[in-house]
Amino acid sequence: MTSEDRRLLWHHMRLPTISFAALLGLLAINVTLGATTPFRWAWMIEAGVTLCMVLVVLLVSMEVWRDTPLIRVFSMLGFFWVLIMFSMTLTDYLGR
Amino acid sequence: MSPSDAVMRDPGTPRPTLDRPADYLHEEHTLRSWFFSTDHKRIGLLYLASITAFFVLGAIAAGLVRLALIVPNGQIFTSDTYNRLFTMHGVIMVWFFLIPSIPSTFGNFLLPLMIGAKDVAFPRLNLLSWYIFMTGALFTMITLVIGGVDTGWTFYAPFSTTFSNSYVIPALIGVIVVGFSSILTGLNFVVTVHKMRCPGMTWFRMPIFVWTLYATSLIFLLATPVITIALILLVMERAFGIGIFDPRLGGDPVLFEHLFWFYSHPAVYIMVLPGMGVITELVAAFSAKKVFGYRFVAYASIALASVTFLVWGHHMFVNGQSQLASTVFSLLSFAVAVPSAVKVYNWTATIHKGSIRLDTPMLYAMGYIGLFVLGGLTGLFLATLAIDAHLHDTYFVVAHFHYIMVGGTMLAFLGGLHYWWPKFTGRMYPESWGRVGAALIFIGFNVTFFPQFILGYLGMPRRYHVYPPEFQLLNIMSSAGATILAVGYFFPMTYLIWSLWYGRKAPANPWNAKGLEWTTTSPPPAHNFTITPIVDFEPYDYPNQAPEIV
Amino acid sequence: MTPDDAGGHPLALWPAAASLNAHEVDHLILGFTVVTLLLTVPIFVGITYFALRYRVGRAADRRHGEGRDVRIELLWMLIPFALTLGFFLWGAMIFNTEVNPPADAMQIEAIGRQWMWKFEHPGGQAEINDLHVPARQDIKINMISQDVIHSLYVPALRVQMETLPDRYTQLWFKADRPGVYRLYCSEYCGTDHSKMDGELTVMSPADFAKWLVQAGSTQSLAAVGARLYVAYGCGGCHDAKSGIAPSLAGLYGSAVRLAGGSTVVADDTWLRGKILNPDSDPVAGYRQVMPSFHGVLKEDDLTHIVAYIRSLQEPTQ
Amino acid sequence: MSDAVPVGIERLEHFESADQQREASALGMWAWLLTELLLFAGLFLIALILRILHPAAVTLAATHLKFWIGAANTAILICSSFTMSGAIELSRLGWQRGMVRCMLATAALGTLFLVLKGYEYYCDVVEHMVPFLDQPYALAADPATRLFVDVYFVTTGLHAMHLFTGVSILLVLTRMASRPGFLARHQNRIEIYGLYWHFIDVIWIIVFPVLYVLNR
Repeated sequence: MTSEDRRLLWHHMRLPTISFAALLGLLAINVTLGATTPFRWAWMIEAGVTLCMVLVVLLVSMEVWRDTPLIRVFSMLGFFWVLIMFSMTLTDYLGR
Repeated sequence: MSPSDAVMRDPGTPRPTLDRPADYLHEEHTLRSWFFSTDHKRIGLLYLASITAFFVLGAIAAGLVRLALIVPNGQIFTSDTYNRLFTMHGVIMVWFFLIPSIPSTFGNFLLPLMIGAKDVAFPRLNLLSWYIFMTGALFTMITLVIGGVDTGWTFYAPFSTTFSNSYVIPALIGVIVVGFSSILTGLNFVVTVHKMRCPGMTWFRMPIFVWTLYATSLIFLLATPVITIALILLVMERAFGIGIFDPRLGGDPVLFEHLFWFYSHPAVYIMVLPGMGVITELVAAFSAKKVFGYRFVAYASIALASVTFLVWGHHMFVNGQSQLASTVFSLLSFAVAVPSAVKVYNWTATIHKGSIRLDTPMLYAMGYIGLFVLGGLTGLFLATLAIDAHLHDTYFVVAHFHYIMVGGTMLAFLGGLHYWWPKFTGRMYPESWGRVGAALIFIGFNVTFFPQFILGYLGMPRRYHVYPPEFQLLNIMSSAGATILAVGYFFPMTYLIWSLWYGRKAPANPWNAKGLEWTTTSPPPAHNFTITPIVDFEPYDYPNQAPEIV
Repeated sequence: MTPDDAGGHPLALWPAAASLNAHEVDHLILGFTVVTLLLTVPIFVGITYFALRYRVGRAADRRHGEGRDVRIELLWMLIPFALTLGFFLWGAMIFNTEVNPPADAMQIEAIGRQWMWKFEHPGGQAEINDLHVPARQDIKINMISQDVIHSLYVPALRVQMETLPDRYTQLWFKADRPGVYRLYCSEYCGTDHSKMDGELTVMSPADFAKWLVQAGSTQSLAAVGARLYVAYGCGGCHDAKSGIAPSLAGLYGSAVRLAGGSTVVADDTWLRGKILNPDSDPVAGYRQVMPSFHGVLKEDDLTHIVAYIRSLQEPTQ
Repeated sequence: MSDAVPVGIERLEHFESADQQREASALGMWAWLLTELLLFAGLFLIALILRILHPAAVTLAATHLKFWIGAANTAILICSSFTMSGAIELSRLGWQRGMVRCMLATAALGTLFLVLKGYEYYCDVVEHMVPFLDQPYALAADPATRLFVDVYFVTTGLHAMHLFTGVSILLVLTRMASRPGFLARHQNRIEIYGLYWHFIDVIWIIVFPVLYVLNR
C-alpha cells in the first residue's frame, strides 16, 4: 500500500471511522447508565442516546444525508409511522 | 385533434389477422412461458385466474352461510360447521380475492402500460410475489381441507390462541405468507411509479388509477408488516406456549386488537382505493370528459393512504378501550370520510356535461357510485360513538362493509374487467349480456344486503348461527337476494370466457379513450410499446367542448 | 302490565326502546340519516339525470368550464365535514353518559363464561342467562369473562360492552319501560356463541321486590365473601391488629403506594389481580408473604371476595 | 491494493439507463427496510405496553437478562457495520481484494454475534429463564415476567434469524464478488447489501436498550 493509496483510503474512510467512534462512545454511555442505574428517570437519557445512535447509523453509515430527497423521505417514513402507531395506542393505555 | 391523437395509432384500420404482430398472449403457449414468465402482463393474468378461483370458493362459503340462515334454529349445519364457513368466507374473500383483486391483476397489467414503461421495476420479484401468494393460498386450502378454522377472519386472542380447537395455525401461516406477496407487490409498484415513468410523464400527467395504485402500495408497505408480526405472535402463543397476549399471565387481548386493526383498517382502504381509481378511469372514458378536479382527486388518494392509519380504534369503541382513545379515533374517523366525499363529488361533476355512453363498464361505475356512497356513510354512522355502542358487531356492520366491498370494490373490479378486457385478450365481450349481468348483480346485491341494515338496527348480532325467530323474514329475503347475486355473477364468468374464442376482435382503442394503454395494440406486444412514448399532453385530454350534435 | 314477549313483531322494522338513552340514540341516528340523505340524494339524482340528459347522441349544451375549481372543491369538503362533525359531538356526549356509571347505581355482578351468562344481585340471588331488574332505577353491571372475550348487548337499551378475561368492565342503564327484552353475546366466542343469549326482564319496583323474595337467597354477595374470607384464613394477616398485611377496611377505591414509588387506585381489577398474583407490583411498607390463589379461587369466589372488600368501607374488624 | 479494477453496473434491458436501475434498487431496498422496521415496531410496542401494564414484573425480568453479553453483541455489530462501510468504500475505489477482506470480516463479526447469542440462550436455559420449555421457570412466582421474557425471546430470535440470513447472503455475495469482472458489472449489489446490513445493526441498536437497558 503506497502512502498515496493510504491517503486516498483515509480520505474515503474518514466519515465511517468518525461515526464508528461516535457509536462506540454512545454505546458506552448507555452501558454505564444501564449498569449503574444512577437515578429513576435515567431511561430518558438512554432513550435519547439510542435515538442518536440510530440517527448516526442512518445518516452517516447509510449515507442518507448525501442521498436524493426521495430516499430521505423513505428512510424517515417508517419511523414516522412507528410514531403514529405508538402515540395512538398510548392514548388508549394511558387514558384508562 | 387533441395532442394525444398524434401518439395514437389510427384505431380504425382493420388489422390483418394472419400475420398478427407477436403480442404477449400469442407469442408462446408453453406452460413454461406462463408459469415462469416475468412479463407483468402474464403475471397479471396469472393473478386473475387464481383470484377468480378463490372468489368462487369464497362465494360458495357465502352461499352456504346464507343457506344456513334461512332457519332461525340452525338445523341445516352444526354451529361448528357454520362458524368454519363464515371464517373461511372471510379469510378467502379478504386476503385471497379483495386485496389482490385490483392491485395485482389490473395493477400488474396496466401500471407499466399507463406510465409508458417496458415492465415493472423488478420483474423477477413480481413473479416471486405470485408464487408466494400461491404458497399462502396452499396453506389456506390445506386448512380448509383438513377441517377449517373457526375463529372468524379477525383471529381474536385468547379464543384463537387457547380456546379454539380448530386448525388455526395453518390458517395463520397462510395469511402471514400471503402478506409478503402484498408487501413485495407494493414495493414493486412504489419503485415503478417513482422511477420507471416514460419521458414527459410527470406526476400530474399520470392517470388517477396510477395514483390510487401508488397510494395502495404505500399502505401495503406501511400496514402489512404489523399484521405479520401480530399473527406470528399468535402462532408462537398457540404452538409453543410463548404467551404474549395470554390473560392468564397478565397479557392484554386488547393489545392484539390494536396490532390487528392497525393493519386491518388500512387493509380496508387497500381494497377500496384501487376501486376508486378504476371508477375514475371508467367515468372519464364513458363521459369522454376530463376528470373534474384532477389534482384534488389525486391528493385525496394520498390523503386517504395516510389518514387511514389514524382511525383503527373505531373498531374497538366497546372493547374496553379508554374513552379518550375512543373519542380521538371517532373524530379522526370523520376526517377520513372527507377524501372519499371529494372523490364522489368529483365523479358526479365529471359526468356532468359529458357525452355519456351507458355501456357495461359505465353501468358498473354508476352502480359503484351509488352503493359506495351508501356504504361510506353507514361507515360514518358506525364511527359515531353512541351509534356504535348499539350497532357494533351487529348485521349493520356486516351490511356496511359488504356495501363497500361488494357494492364498491367488486363492481369496480367487474367494471374494470369489462373495460380492459379488449386490452387483456384482444376480444370484445358481448354488450347485451354484459348489461343483463350488471343489472342482475345490482338487484341481487341490494336484495341481499339492504335487509341486513334493518336486521342490524333491530339488534341481530353478527356471526349468529341461531337467531330469534322474529328475524327470520329479513334473513330469508337476504338469502333470496344471495341467489340472485350468484346468478348475476354467473353471467360475466361465462360470457367473458366465451368471448376468448368467439368474441369480436378488439381494435387498439375500442372506447376511443385517452391513456397510454390505448395507444398500443390490443393485446399489447411483449414490451408494451414498439417505441417508448413521449408524453406532452394532459391526462384525459378529451376535447373540451364536444362538437354540437346537429 | 303484561310485558310483551321478548321478540318484536316479525314485520317490526324498529327495535323497542326501553330507556331514555335508547330514545336519544334513535334521535341521533334518525337525524344523521336525514343529513346523510341531504348529502347523498343529490349524487344519486345527479348522476342518473346527467347520465340520461348528456347521453351520446342527445343534443345538449356541453360547454363546460376549466374542469377544476378550488372553491367548489373546498365547499364540498368543508360543508359535509362540518355537518357530520355535529353528529360526532352529539354521539360523543351520549357516549360520555353511557360509559360513566353514576356512583349510586345498584351493582349487579356478571360473569361471562363460554356460552352462558351468570348474573348475581347484591342480595345474592343468582340467575343464569336471564336478568331481572327494577324499572326507573340506575343499574350498573360489573362484569368479567372467565375464558374468552364476550360482550353483553341489550339492543332495546342500545348499549353493549365487552367482558375481558383479565379486567372488570362496566355497563350501566336506567330502563324505564317494563317489559321483556333480549340480551345477547355480541363478540364471537366459539361454538355456541349464538346460544349465549337470554332475556332482560324490566319490572316495576314492586314486582321486582316480590321477585327478589321469591327468587330467594340465603346471603348477600358481601356475606358470601365474608364466609370465604374466613374459610381461606385471610383474617390471619389482614385483620387490623395482626400488622403482617395491610388492613382491608376502607381499602376499596383508595390510592395504594407501591414499592416502586408509584401509586395505583385499588379498584376491582387491581384487587382481583393482587389476590391471584400477589408478587406483582408489591405494596410499599410490607414484606410480600401472601400465597398466590391462582387456580385455588374460582371466578365467582373472586367476585364475592371483592364485593366483601368493597363492603368494608368503614373499619369493622 | 492500487491495482484498481473498473467499477460499473450492467444495465438490465427493461431499464432506460444505469442510473435509473441504481436508483430503483436503492429505493426498493429502502422500501423493504421500511417494512422490516414496522415488523419490529410491533414488538417494541408490546414491550412498551408491558412496561406500562406491569412495571415491577418487567423490571424484575429485565434485570435477569445477560446485560454484558447484550452490550458486547452491540459493540460487535457496530464493528461489523464499520467493516461493511469499509467494504462499500473499497468497492467504489475498485480495490477488489480489500473489499473481499472487509466483507469476510463483516461476516465473521456477524457469526461471532450469533455465537454469543447462542451462548446467551444456553445460559438462559441453564438458569431456567425459558418459560415455554417444560422445565420449571425461575420467576414463576410472578407470571407477568413471562410476558416480557417471551417478548425478549421472540425479538432476539427474529433478529438472529435476520442476521443468519444476512450472513449467508453475505458469504454468497463475497464468493461472487471475488471473481474478476464482478465489480465492473455488479458493484451496485455491494451498496444495496450494505443498506440491509446497516439496518440489521439499527434494529439491534434499538433492541438492546429496549430489552436490556431501559427497563433495568
